[in-house]
Amino acid sequence: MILVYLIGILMGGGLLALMLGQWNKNLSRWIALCALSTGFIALLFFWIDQYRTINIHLSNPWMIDYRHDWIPLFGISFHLGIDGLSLLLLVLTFFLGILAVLCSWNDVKERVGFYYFNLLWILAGISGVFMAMDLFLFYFFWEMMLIPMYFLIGIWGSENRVYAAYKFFIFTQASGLLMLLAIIGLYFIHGRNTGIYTFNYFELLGTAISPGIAFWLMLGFMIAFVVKLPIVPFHTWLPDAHSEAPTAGSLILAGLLLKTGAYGILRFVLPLFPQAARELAPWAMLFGVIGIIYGAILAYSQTDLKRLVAYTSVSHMGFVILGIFAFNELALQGVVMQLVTHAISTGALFIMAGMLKERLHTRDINHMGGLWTEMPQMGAIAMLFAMASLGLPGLGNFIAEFLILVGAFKANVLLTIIATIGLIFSAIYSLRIVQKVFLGPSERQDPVHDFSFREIMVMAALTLSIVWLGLYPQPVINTVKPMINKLEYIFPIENKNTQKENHQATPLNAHQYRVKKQE
Amino acid sequence: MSGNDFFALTPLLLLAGSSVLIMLLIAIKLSHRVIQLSSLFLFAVAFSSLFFIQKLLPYHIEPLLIMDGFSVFIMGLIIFSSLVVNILSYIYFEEKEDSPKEYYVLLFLCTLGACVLAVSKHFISLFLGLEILTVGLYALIAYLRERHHNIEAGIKYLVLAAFSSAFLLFGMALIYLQTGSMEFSMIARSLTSLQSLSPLFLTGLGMMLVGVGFKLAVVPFHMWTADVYQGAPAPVTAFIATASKGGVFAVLFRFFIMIDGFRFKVVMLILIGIAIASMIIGNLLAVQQKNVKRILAYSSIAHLGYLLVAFMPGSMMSIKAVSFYLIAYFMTTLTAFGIVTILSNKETDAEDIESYKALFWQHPVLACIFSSSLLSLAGIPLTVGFVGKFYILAAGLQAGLWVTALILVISSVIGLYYYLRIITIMFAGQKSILSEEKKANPFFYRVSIIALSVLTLLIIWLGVYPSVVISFMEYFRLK
Amino acid sequence: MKSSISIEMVMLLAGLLFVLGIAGVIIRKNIIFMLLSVEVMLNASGLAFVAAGSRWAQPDGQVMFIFILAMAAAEVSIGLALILQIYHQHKSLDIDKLKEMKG
Amino acid sequence: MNNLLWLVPTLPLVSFLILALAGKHVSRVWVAIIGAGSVSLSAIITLIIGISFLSLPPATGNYSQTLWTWMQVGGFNPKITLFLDALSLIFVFVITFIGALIHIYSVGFMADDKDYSRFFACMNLFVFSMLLLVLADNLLLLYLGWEGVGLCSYLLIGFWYENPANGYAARKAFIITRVGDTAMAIGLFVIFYQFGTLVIPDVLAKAPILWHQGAYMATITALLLLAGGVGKSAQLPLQTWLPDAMAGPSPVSALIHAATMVTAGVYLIARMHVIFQLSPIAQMIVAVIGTATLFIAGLSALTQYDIKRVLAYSTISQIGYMFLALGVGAWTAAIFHFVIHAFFKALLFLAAGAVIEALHHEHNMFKMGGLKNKLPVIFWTFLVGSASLAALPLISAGFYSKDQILWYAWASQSGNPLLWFIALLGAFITALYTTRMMILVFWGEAKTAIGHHPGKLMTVPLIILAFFSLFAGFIELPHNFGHFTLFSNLLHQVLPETVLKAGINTELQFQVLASLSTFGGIYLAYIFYYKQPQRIEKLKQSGFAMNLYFFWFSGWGFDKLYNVLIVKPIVFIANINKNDVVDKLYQGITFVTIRLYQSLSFTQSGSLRWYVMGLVIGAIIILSIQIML
Amino acid sequence: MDSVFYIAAFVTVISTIMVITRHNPVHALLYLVISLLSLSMIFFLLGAPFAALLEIIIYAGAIMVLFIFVIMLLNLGKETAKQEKEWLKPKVWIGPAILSAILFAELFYLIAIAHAASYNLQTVNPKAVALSLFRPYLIGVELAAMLLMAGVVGAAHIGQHKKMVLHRFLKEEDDTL
Repeated sequence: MILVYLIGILMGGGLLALMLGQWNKNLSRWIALCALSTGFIALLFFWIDQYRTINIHLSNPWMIDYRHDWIPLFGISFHLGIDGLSLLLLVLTFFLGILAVLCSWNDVKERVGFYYFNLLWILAGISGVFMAMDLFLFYFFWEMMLIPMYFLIGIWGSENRVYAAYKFFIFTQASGLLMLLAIIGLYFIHGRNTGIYTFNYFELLGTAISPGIAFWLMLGFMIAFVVKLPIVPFHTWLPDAHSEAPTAGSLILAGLLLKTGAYGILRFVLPLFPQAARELAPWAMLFGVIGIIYGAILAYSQTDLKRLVAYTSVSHMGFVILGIFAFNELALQGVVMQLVTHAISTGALFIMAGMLKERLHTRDINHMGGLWTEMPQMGAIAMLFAMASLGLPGLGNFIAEFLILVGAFKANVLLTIIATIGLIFSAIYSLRIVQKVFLGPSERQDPVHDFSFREIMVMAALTLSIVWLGLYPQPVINTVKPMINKLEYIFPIENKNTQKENHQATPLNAHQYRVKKQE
Repeated sequence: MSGNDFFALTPLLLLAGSSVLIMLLIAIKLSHRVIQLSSLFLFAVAFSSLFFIQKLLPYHIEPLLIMDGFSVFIMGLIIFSSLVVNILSYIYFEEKEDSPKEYYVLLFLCTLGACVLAVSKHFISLFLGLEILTVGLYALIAYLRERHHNIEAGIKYLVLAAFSSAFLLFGMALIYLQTGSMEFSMIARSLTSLQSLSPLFLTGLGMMLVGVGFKLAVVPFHMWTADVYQGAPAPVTAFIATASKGGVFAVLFRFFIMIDGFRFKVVMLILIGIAIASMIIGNLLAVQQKNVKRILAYSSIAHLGYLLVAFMPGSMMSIKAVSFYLIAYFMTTLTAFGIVTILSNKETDAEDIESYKALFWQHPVLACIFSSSLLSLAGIPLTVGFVGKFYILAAGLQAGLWVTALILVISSVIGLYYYLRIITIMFAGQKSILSEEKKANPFFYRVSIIALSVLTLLIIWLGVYPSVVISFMEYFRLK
Repeated sequence: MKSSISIEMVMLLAGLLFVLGIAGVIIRKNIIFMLLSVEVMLNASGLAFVAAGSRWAQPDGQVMFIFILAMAAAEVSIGLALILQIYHQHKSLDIDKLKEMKG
Repeated sequence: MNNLLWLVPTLPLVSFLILALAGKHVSRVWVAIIGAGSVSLSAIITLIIGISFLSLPPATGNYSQTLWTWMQVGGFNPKITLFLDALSLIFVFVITFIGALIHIYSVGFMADDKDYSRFFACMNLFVFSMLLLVLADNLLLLYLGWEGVGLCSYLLIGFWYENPANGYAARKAFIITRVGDTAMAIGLFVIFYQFGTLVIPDVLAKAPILWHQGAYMATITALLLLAGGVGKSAQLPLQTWLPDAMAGPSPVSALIHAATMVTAGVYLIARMHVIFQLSPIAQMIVAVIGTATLFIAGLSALTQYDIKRVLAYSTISQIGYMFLALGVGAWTAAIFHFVIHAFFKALLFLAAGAVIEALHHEHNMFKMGGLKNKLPVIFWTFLVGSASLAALPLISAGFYSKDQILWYAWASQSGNPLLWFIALLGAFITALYTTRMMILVFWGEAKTAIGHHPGKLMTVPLIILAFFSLFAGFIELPHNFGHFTLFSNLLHQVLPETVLKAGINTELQFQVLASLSTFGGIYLAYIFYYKQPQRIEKLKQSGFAMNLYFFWFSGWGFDKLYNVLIVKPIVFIANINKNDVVDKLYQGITFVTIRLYQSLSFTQSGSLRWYVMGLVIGAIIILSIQIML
Repeated sequence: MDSVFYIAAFVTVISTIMVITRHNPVHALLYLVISLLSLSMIFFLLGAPFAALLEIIIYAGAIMVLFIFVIMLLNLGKETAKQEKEWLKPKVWIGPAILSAILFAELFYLIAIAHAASYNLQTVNPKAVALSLFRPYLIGVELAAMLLMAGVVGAAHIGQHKKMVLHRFLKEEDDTL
């Protein structure tokens, strides 16, 4: 039941913020903040209590499950359930949500109620995506998180926000509709095989589909997730959306919306179409590597700070795809780490870009320079997160990238070597950010104030989490281990050094996924 | 004409009777307000009469009419939409015309025509229903004689409608010649006897498709739509977009179900061609359109294309899909045109897209209603439009129409663009401080807003929890 | 008065009249001529119906013809009323003057 | 005693955290105390551990202390464990001892700099990561230290950030070392998949079993590790960053770019010597790289006018000697030369720093001169350092370490005469540029006035270092000097003996040849720069000499080569593709849609006749479909 | 008997072509009346005497008269003829003519291949028509009434036009007709 409360808090909080928004501005801010923090604390307690019993039942990754009929005629049910991966991403959603609210505290002046309404409903949509265990419900939340984000970019963005909002909405909506076709196709094939027509994820898992159709259905799903997780040919919406979105918007966009793409692949594409996924693997890895190199080169040439950071996240997401389609435990753990650490490091960079825009009223790095003298604290933090984004060991991103590369090395040596060369490019663009913005001669006359207390709190939270993940990532790895073992179970190609006995990838039927009734 | 016949025909009789009653009221020079309220009351009575005849169904009134679940459902929809049009038309005509009396008579007659279409199972009743509807519409379209292009739209509609009715008649004559009877069931019986499709029947069917195609404004015959929608008064446009298309689609559906036209590959090919063409061209025509009425016209062409996609499989699923989509389409189009009606004032209709600038900050309620209806037209979740589109895709994919489903998706993405354009313009700009101009009659203004907000709540509620209507739909089996 | 006219010939005549009506509507610029041509087309379909009725020796064809007449009458009355209005407003019946709504 | 081990790296880390977080609010005195104090404390602890290690050597030959498991993913579970054996003891000793001295020196040197706390924070972070590098027991932790050191060198080279040139030099250093690190990372992957673990002892134990001598995989792994080393130690292909790294303050150059960081490559190769031994080809490549680098760097040093760049090229050249020693299998000689070189190069840099500060930041040697009697302490310590650098026979420590390398270059199993001859030539050139530097800086008439004399804090470390540069050589005497080889006995616990060629004649001739080349170099420099300066003028006229001069001055044109080969193309591609050619694809789609819209809206011409014709065309299409099918 | 049918058919076709091609609306109208008469002749031959009579009375009688009435009201005569003359140049009507020719060819082909056999036609006397009109199709008749009512109400409303009484500054309308 906690799951429904989580979404309920967010939606309710949003509505309340909208209602009270007209009367006084900062009331809606506080509502948003306490809605998010209660959700966050509840999740933390849940995580801690789950963590104790994590390795007892390694075989069943599902922690909690809530099901209620919605449209029985179609077999659609309001079915929420989380396992290690979803729990982790939920904690991340609420954490970044709190930061988003904090960093747009006095940044938004007009229509504040509607702003927080949109913010909270995006988060509700995202947490819904992470929890949905019914394909229809998944699609429902997948679309639901678009509209508020469209409004957020469209109303509170900067110069050509309208164009960016259009591009964002149409890209995701078009690919989402293709996914809807794939979902309905799967629904009917399952119905024809087994006679029961349902959208329930667990029943659909075992559907036997002929390879030809399975490939097309898998492509239908993949297109939606590949556009969301920007892979090179479909990434052009990201830089526009980021450079025009307000700070909180681009924080959520980079931190969470990109993760829904990766989550979708891990949750739906791999388990539902194992054979087709294996066929697609070499291509996907190739596109991942192209993404890494292309994103890095483009990041190098940008002058708009937010566009630059957007291209860096395109490059980092290239690693994610590389890791997912390497199909071994190391790479998948690396992927999950990358999702979490990328969210934190790119989120921090975006917050700082927002702060710089608020202080200098420009995003063009050619007009910045020598800010270290006036803002040493921000300089130091920016240096730390630039180092994180280039994968300095001791910070979270290194663990993620190293695991991905080690895992991918076994699957495809050549691509991994090119990906490692990508690390050099990441060093080039990260150092360029620090050099252009903070170092060099300062030609500014008007004084610029350094961090306020609120900003220090935000930055401290982010720094602590990135360093903690860098030095002791074990809690994250353990939380996701059952889920990854389950995936391993599907893809047991001859990985020598894993102790588990190899056996043929038989399709899993419903009872193997025994759903543990929690309440 | 036994007692039961009369009882079964109460809705039609009520509509005909009330048109005559309204004429009497006009004769004794009553005010516009009284006439409007009485017509509202009579519509409500007709709508409730539908519930009384439930127990009689399915009832055959040989040889012309058939009252079964599906026809009652369609009649309910048509009367509901004319009721909403009636509510909206008061403020529209109160400002533009000193005393618009004949309007309500014609509105009753058109509703009668559409209902006759819904219940007909014979060529004669089909033809008569269609003609009452069309002739009534001639006058309604050209109602505001001097004002902005009404006459031009009227003459265009008249010539084209007569032209297409001639086609329809010629087609019917050919089919009558081939099969020897004008009743759908008899035609079906004679068809089963001969295996291959005789060319005469095929040409007849083709010619009928031209006539029906014109009324449904599907692609090859869609060119009149934009001009008539723009020219006609806003409530009349709402009526054309919903009731007239609904009635014609119902009779086409009944005709194809009875003669099981789905097995003729040629006809199906033509229908698929029409559906795909109208989906793509309908959406493309509206991409950079500056006039809101014309955008809604082109989007209604596209929506008919979607409806045809669900129509083609002809399976049980497609009946449910068509019915649900009709509900969704009716409600959303009524709301959209309702907003256009409310926003138009004495001189100009709210046609130009610029007149919607910063609407969100001046009239937040109206803007919310309009954006929810636009999102429902676009098929975004949380709205009934999405569930309708999902239903259609399900029906289409069940019959394996993969290509049409893909084109549906692509064209609805193009559609997304111009719906979003309107929403963006509503959000752009600042809260202008120009004074709120006093509405001529605040009471009716508020009534229409309440009506529209009820419709919007329905859109959202059905979007989130559609199973109550879907189970209700089980009840309307088509024989 | 038995006569063995083959129905085919009558239908061809109806088709020809129908097509002439269509040609009339397309070619002529004056609205009155358009209405006239539409009347011709309706007449052609009336003929087709009567021919079909006589082929099956059923009165349905003529019943349908009567209803076509009714429809034609109603349509012409409104058409002419519109023509009066157009003439009153535009002082000419040329259809190409009524082109304001486009795009 | 090994539970004290974790204190050694944590002290600099703690002081880094204090200075970084609270740097602003702490007075300069306290900053100096925390900064220099922490490194000195860890030096003292190292001494204690060293003494206990030497007095009663532990059974397994190493102290090991596991702090926590870094991560545990399937078969891959690296732990944070500190591992001290003879090799890392020497390195830790050098890092902490010289580090402490340099910290004390920089307390004086950086006294008037406004970013005082930031400087000490970065220096402490550097010491911490270098210690982590040498104390790591698994390659991942080593990699962490490896990158940490790279980061600190970036921070410290770009310390004076106002001048963009420093920023550029810092980025150049980081990126070039990053190229090496990437190669090393790939090496790590190969090792992980070959042996299933990254713990160094296990890898070295399994390597001979899994690979036969000269195995293909062994060569690849060795070359990858070598690439990593080459990047960090500024050897041949990736050496262009070190001369530019002189943009940082002098203590930084002393600590990072002379004593410790640049020798990380040497440590790595020494630590993974089993793999190199398994592939003779790789070992030969190491030697060749070493020799080529020492020759090129030597000649470039000859033509520099900036005192710090001379020392930078000389460092590259001396590390070239160490690589040569490693290449020919003289493991202990390389480490011995590393220790000695650390002392005298740190001394030279610190002294050069003092000279520059005294002459109001004047770097050009031709503008100095006549400092012999003005700055006596600096002069004498500088003289001792250069003597050791030029390997003055018998008295300077440099002679003993370099002579050993020259001897093994010929005598060792895989040594050959060509390598030896080039090394000898290198020694001659070293002597040449060292003397040139001495004469230009200290002799001749004074061109710029003295600013202020270096304080006590700066001169004491110089004197200590001068003492070691002279007497440190005696712990490892050549065979024919009384067989006193204390240093290599210690190292032979970890590194293998050097196998000599059979029937080799006595070492004496080689020592005589080496001293002859040193004296020749000194004499030639004395003639050219002191006795007859007009000879140089004559040289300047001949075109060929000037071309050669500029060629050597620009570091044999490597900078230009990389610029043209790599930097220009990438920057060009990036700039032309600034707004993302893939976007054109989507702009194309919108263009097509709008073009379609315009053509379709043209059909809505508004004329009724056109609509009727549309209707008729529709009818025709339907009927023709029916006819055709 | 067939010869009578062919003559009537020929007269109908020629007069319909004349309707389309004449410039003067009155001439066109008269030709249309002729074609209606010949059509009623064909009806008679087809054994539908009631339809033939209706054709003459209602169609030729009422609707055509209505047309003439409107033409006279607007006295369109001469200048519409002139206007139509310079409009109907070959360049204009060739395209539509070809279109309708194609349509006719298709219709002709489709009807011709049906080769329906010729049947001996019985006449359907008016009594049978009246019986079927008022027994099975009674509702149809009532709906036709509704249809005519719609026509009347519509025509009445649209026909009303306000005569502009133009005061210098006050535009005031009064309701006539």
